[in-house]
Amino acid sequence: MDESPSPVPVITEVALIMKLRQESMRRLISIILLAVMMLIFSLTNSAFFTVSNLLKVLREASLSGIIAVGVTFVIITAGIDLSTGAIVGFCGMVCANLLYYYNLPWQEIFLISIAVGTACGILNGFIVTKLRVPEFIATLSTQYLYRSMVFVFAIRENNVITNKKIESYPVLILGGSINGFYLVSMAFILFAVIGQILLKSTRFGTYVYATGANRKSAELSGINVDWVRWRVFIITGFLCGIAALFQMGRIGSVTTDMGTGLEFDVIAAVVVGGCAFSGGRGDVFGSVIGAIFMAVLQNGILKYNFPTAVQLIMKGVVIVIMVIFDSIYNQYVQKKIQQAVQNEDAVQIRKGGAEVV
Amino acid sequence: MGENAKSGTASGSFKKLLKSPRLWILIVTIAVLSVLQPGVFLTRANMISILLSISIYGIMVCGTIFPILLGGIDLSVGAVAAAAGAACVVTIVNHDFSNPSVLTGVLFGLGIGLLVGLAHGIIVSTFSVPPFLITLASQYIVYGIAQLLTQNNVIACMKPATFAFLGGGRPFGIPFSIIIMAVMALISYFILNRTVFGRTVYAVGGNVEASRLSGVRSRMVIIVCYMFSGLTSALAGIVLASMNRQAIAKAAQGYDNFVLTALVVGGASLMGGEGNITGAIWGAFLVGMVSNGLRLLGIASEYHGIFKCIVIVAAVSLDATMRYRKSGLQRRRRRKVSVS
Amino acid sequence: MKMLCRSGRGVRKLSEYLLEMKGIMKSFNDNPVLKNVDFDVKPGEVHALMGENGAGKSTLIKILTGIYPKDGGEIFFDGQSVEINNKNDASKLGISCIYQELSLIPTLTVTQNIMLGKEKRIGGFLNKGKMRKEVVELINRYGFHLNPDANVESLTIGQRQTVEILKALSEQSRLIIMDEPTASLSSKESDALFEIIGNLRNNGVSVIYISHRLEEVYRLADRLTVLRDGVREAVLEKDEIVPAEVVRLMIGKELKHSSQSNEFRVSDQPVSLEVKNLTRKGVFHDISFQAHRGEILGFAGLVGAGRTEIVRCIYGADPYDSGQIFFEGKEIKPSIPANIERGFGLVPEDRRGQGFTPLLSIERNVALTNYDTLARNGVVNAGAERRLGNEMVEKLSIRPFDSQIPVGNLSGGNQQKAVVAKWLSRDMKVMIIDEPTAGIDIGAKDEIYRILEDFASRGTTVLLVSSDIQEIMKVSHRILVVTKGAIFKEFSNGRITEEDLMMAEFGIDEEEAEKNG
Amino acid sequence: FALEIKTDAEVAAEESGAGGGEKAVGKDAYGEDIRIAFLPNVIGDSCAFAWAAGMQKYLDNFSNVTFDVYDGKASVDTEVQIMDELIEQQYDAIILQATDAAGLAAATDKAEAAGIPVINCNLDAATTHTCLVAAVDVEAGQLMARQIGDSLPDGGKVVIISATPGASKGENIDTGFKGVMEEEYPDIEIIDEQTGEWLTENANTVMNDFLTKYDHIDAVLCHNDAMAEGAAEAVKAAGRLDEMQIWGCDGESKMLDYIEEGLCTGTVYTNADLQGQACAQFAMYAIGSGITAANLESTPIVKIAPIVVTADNVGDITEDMRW
Ligand SMILES: Nc1ncnc2c1ncn2[C@@H]1O[C@H](COP(=O)(O)OP(=O)(O)OP(=O)(O)O)[C@@H](O)[C@H]1O
Ligand SMILES: Nc1ncnc2c1ncn2[C@@H]1O[C@H](COP(=O)(O)OP(=O)(O)OP(=O)(O)O)[C@@H](O)[C@H]1O
Ligand SMILES: [Mg+2]
Ligand SMILES: [Mg+2]
Repeated sequence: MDESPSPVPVITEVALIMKLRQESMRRLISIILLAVMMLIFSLTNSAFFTVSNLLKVLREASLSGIIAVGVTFVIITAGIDLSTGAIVGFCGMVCANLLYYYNLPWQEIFLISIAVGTACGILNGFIVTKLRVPEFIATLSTQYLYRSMVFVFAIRENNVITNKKIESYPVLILGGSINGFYLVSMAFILFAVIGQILLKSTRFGTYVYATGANRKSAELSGINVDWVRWRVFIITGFLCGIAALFQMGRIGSVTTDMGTGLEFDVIAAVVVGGCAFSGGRGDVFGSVIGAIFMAVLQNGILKYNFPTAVQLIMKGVVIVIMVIFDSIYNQYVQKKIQQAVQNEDAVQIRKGGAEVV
Repeated sequence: MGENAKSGTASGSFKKLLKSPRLWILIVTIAVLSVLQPGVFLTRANMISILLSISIYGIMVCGTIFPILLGGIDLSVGAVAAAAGAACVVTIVNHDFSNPSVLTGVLFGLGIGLLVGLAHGIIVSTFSVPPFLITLASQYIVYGIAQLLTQNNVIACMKPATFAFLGGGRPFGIPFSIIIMAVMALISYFILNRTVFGRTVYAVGGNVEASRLSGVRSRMVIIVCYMFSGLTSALAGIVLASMNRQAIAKAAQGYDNFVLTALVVGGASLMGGEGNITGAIWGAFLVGMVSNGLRLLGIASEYHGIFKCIVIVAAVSLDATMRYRKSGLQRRRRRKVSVS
Repeated sequence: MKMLCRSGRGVRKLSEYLLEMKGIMKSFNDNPVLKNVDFDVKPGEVHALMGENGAGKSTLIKILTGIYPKDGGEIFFDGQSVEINNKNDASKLGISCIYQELSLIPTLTVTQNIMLGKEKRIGGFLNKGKMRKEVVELINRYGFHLNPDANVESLTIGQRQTVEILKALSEQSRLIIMDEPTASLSSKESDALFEIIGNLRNNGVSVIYISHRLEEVYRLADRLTVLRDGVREAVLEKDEIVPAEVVRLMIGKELKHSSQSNEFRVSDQPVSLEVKNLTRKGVFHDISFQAHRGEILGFAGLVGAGRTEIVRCIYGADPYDSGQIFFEGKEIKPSIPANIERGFGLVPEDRRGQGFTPLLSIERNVALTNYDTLARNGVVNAGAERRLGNEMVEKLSIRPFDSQIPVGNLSGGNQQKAVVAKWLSRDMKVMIIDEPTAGIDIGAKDEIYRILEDFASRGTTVLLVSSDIQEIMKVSHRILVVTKGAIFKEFSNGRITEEDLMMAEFGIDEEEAEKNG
Repeated sequence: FALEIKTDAEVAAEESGAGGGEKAVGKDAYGEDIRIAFLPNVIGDSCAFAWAAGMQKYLDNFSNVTFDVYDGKASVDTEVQIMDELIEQQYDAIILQATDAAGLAAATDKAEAAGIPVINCNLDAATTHTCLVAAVDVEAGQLMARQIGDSLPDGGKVVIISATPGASKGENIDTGFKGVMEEEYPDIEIIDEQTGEWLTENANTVMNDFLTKYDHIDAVLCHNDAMAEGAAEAVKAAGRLDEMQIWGCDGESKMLDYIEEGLCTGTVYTNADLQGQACAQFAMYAIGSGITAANLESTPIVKIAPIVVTADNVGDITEDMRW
């Protein structure tokens, strides 16, 4: 920041402090919640807090995490993407098909997966912006479409769908790790960093926030809102293509149900991470925390070997507690800010009054 | 559908109805399918089988529209249906399939729905939390409860006839579940369009603060809406259990998706304040009809998604584009200003 | 700058106008809003655009800045025909605009908002330092109090307005459009703005100035165009701008209300509402007053003095920490539904946020407070509902004359009328009305004053909060001046001058000063 | 510290040191703490319940064994994820019903490489593993084909209400059924096939549409009992029970009720309880002997004989055999 001779009246410092505190506190709170949960798991279960398990948790967070980076953009524009799971399945099945029937080299497979994902994103964006179909219903129907496309490309023997193992080592290696650190986690971190930079430090990122926070205002400010909305879907599609590759590597095959229900994990991660459906709020970092939160929760609960019913109930209860706690905290901060603004106003008015004299 | 024409001045509403793109989409789809399947598609039996196929969703839609109108969402409909069905069947089984236990069972099931709805309503109205997450979490919890109730087994319930009637009875040749759906739709229509409560639901959905300042007890409205959603989901679950003559913990999985599809295709906005029950039933019917048509045409189920996507996108897009055209906000392509 | 010229006409010779709009047509949902409007602006002039609510002023400038497409007509800039298809086209031509409904993004900072659409970048990345520096310079140059790093959602309405103004000024424009820029500014901030406008004019920049405040227009305008019902009614040169004439052109008739001050007095009617030591920590404290039946009690004060909070607590919309409220002799614990039953009503300050439900029709919005009479056993009498809606549309001449139109589609003034209409058919005991005429045309203002007096004459106690000094002096029977969250002074006998009131608002008590001095 | 990328299976093999051909060393099956996990395709249906009950029944003989059941949620992704977790938790044996043969192959390899025997229950994984207590899906398909074929000597029309497309069990039944039909009963025509997604209510809907579309149907083949029950309800409502046979597959007790009531024609019964016991038995055997896939050339297969159950012999399935 530059050192301009404090042109801003001193009083506004209050607001600045409050703002900084709000953002970082909110971040801190979500990290603390995560830490508390991890602490409880560590204390009650010796198998939880080991390097190898934590790396595995990170791996579980990574697949939905990579897509969550894109969906964060979508939700910040006040949209939603329900087709991500189906896109992953579609990309995967196209690749499996080409590997099985044509034995394409891995470079081409990688490119094709990404291209298919991106194309799906383009179609989503087209339906949303050009055909004016609301995001929810648009991506829900393309979910049906892409899932059908999975079957179009499914491998068949004697007219019966028969999923096949993938033999291509370069594809399988994507599910692998370096000294326990999974490649998919590396990709997750990489895309999260790129996503955060894109969101916070580019013009496009600013437009994403503007579009979501107040679409009318964004239009009045000369932002091509539709193009912004289109692009966030393309980003998401692209990331789905990437995610599909890693999932193929991990599963070692592509089945017709690949990615089913993934979209809900992704959205849950993003929303737990602080993005609001009303748009304009949240960031990639939050979504990363959200994805890790969900993975830790899942992993920790599995470690207790409870009956599945108890697992489900625990999972639900933890989310409810977390969400309510978050909301109470937010209301508290909001109140603090209001007070700070009022104080600041009072000072300002006193100042104004003094000048009139 | 038909109701529009009856309300208000006859000729004006009729003209309005004729202008509605929904009617035309319906007519065109029916016409196309009738031509492709002459003598099969447009028959009473087939219409009944379409209605039967959407009846469970249809019952849910009648209640789930309420939280949607508030700008909320209820993702727990499937779980509540499973738990309510399980509760009902378990009660009946535990009472040796006696007739009175059917009533207790149904009330128990409905009670679960109301209770879950109450919890949603209280949490959503007290804390500013995303209903998406809360109802997603309660989806887990309630499915967990369903698993506890059924012990993860399929619990058959072949007796008594009164129970089987709920989902399998056919008074006048019409499946009873269709009748339940119709009654629920009428109740929902009446509440939304004729009662003060319905008016306040739209008002709260459109602007909570303005409604509060106008004296609406918005908290109560929110709670009642979620409870109604729980109630219809539970009812749907009980009907489903009766139809299948069994309770099963994983029943009605993924129904929330179809319910939301029907609502949004029917013109509801997830932002709240917009939507109506005729539209929602229309949406459910359209999707059900397309699936039915595709099956009748013998198109393999794997590929239904392609056609469903096309029909839904076309229907919603047509509606939206026509409104946009009229709004005066549409920009026709013109020469661009060239400024260097 | 090089511009494409209309083929067939060739290059027109440089005209005396910077901007000419010819035969502009526009309709929304098949309702014509602009019917063949001509409008022109000379270089370096301040051109006022006036007209009733819903006359089409905002629509006209949105067409000019490329927000709405036009249905017909032509725009010439610098004598050359131009097509403006989006905000960027307008910016390239050197047109910038302060929109009536503020085009700010609440979750972004002041800096981000001001630089929105014209971000500085190095190699694809935002140059945050440079942008902040520019914004700081801008804030200093115009002498506003703003924190460049604050989120806009944490600013007061007035501060947001200044951000909006800076946003427009940050472009090197040849034409700046201001759509009701002073609607939520304090008088000090307004004065600063007028100075800026003066400087702009001196530098040859043209300004289109839209306002409902006549005195501002007289003070600033070089020329004035009057729109009525989407038609250009007249263009007046500076010396032709005579108040009575402008008003007549705008509304097509003479006004009943002249702007003379009231004679204040304490009413001899029984006390209806009494407030004792009402306190809400950090907002207001020790508020005590009595309000009589049939009295219009004005609450004057500066923006942010706490008036809104006081009346909201009385209404039951917000909690208070201590104190008592008595209604007709009995102490009450305010809650909104109970208060409405007692005959309370509130027209809130934030119209769009709290006043109405935008998606619902006028009829439904109006009916919302009246279901005790419009419904039996919870079932709505649709006929009565419609009749009430139509009656209100007619009574308040809400335009367009159709009670089925969503309130969100109405112009600001008509929206306000719809909010007032909520209470109009009720037997009101205490009517609380907060900034009733912000952004409202003079005809509608007159209408609202008449309604307030109507209420008073029927024995309703009216609590009027207003930041418009002339308005509050003219309408109130008695005035309480609120400063910094406390009642500073009461004017309850005789006439006063604007200066008296203004001094009190700033917290200066002349009588005290005289005694002491 | 070598920065080398390795797949999970390679890492697991390295860590456990279980190279091929090494001498197997078991655990004391009666003394040491032993943990066995069961991961069915999905829990909540009668098969998974019956298997789990059978396993529990057998394992109740051992006081040192804990037995946990997980939910595969009918999703390969979920099953793979849980498999990884089970390996991480070092269970002594995993009993797996593989949602998809190819989909669970890598996960099975990994578990075996980590020295955890994998016993496949009902559905196979497409790789060598410790044991398969096999489904008889292909055979079941063949059996039903013969039953239907023999009852319709003059040919006839068959409709199929199939599993979720791509699901292994459905594919297997299809392979068996269609293969026999094509070869042995050329006069019988499969006129239509739609998915009922395993669900009773969906089968009901699909059957309604078949009834609308076809004036005459001779037989309905459903890929599981739940769907057969749904189809039967539809046929009953249409009053066409006399016209057609309705076949399911599995033999759950509710289906047997339906057969007794004359609503369904028959099913291919498998004693799931016995199947579960066999799985548990093999798990204990593998734990005790230390045998994993590394010691095996190919997967040993155990089959429980399928029985065709119709109204004639439904009484033979006694109460203790019902699940
Ligand atoms: N987006 C829109 N959709 C539909 N109708 C609109 C829209 N915008 C404006 N209108 C209608 O156009 C008319 C003119 O509105 P406009 O906002 O231009 O009025 P105005 O002169 O600026 O009034 P005010 O002084 O209240 O701001 C109004 O009747 C309004 O209802
Ligand atoms: N929208 C807002 N957001 C944050 N603070 C606000 C907002 N509106 C008012 N405040 C603060 O609340 C306090 C009381 O404001 P209030 O609105 O009651 O004052 P007022 O005298 O009615 O002024 P106004 O004329 O602006 O309504 C002030 O300190 C003000 O800064
Ligand atoms: Mg305007
Ligand atoms: Mg105020």
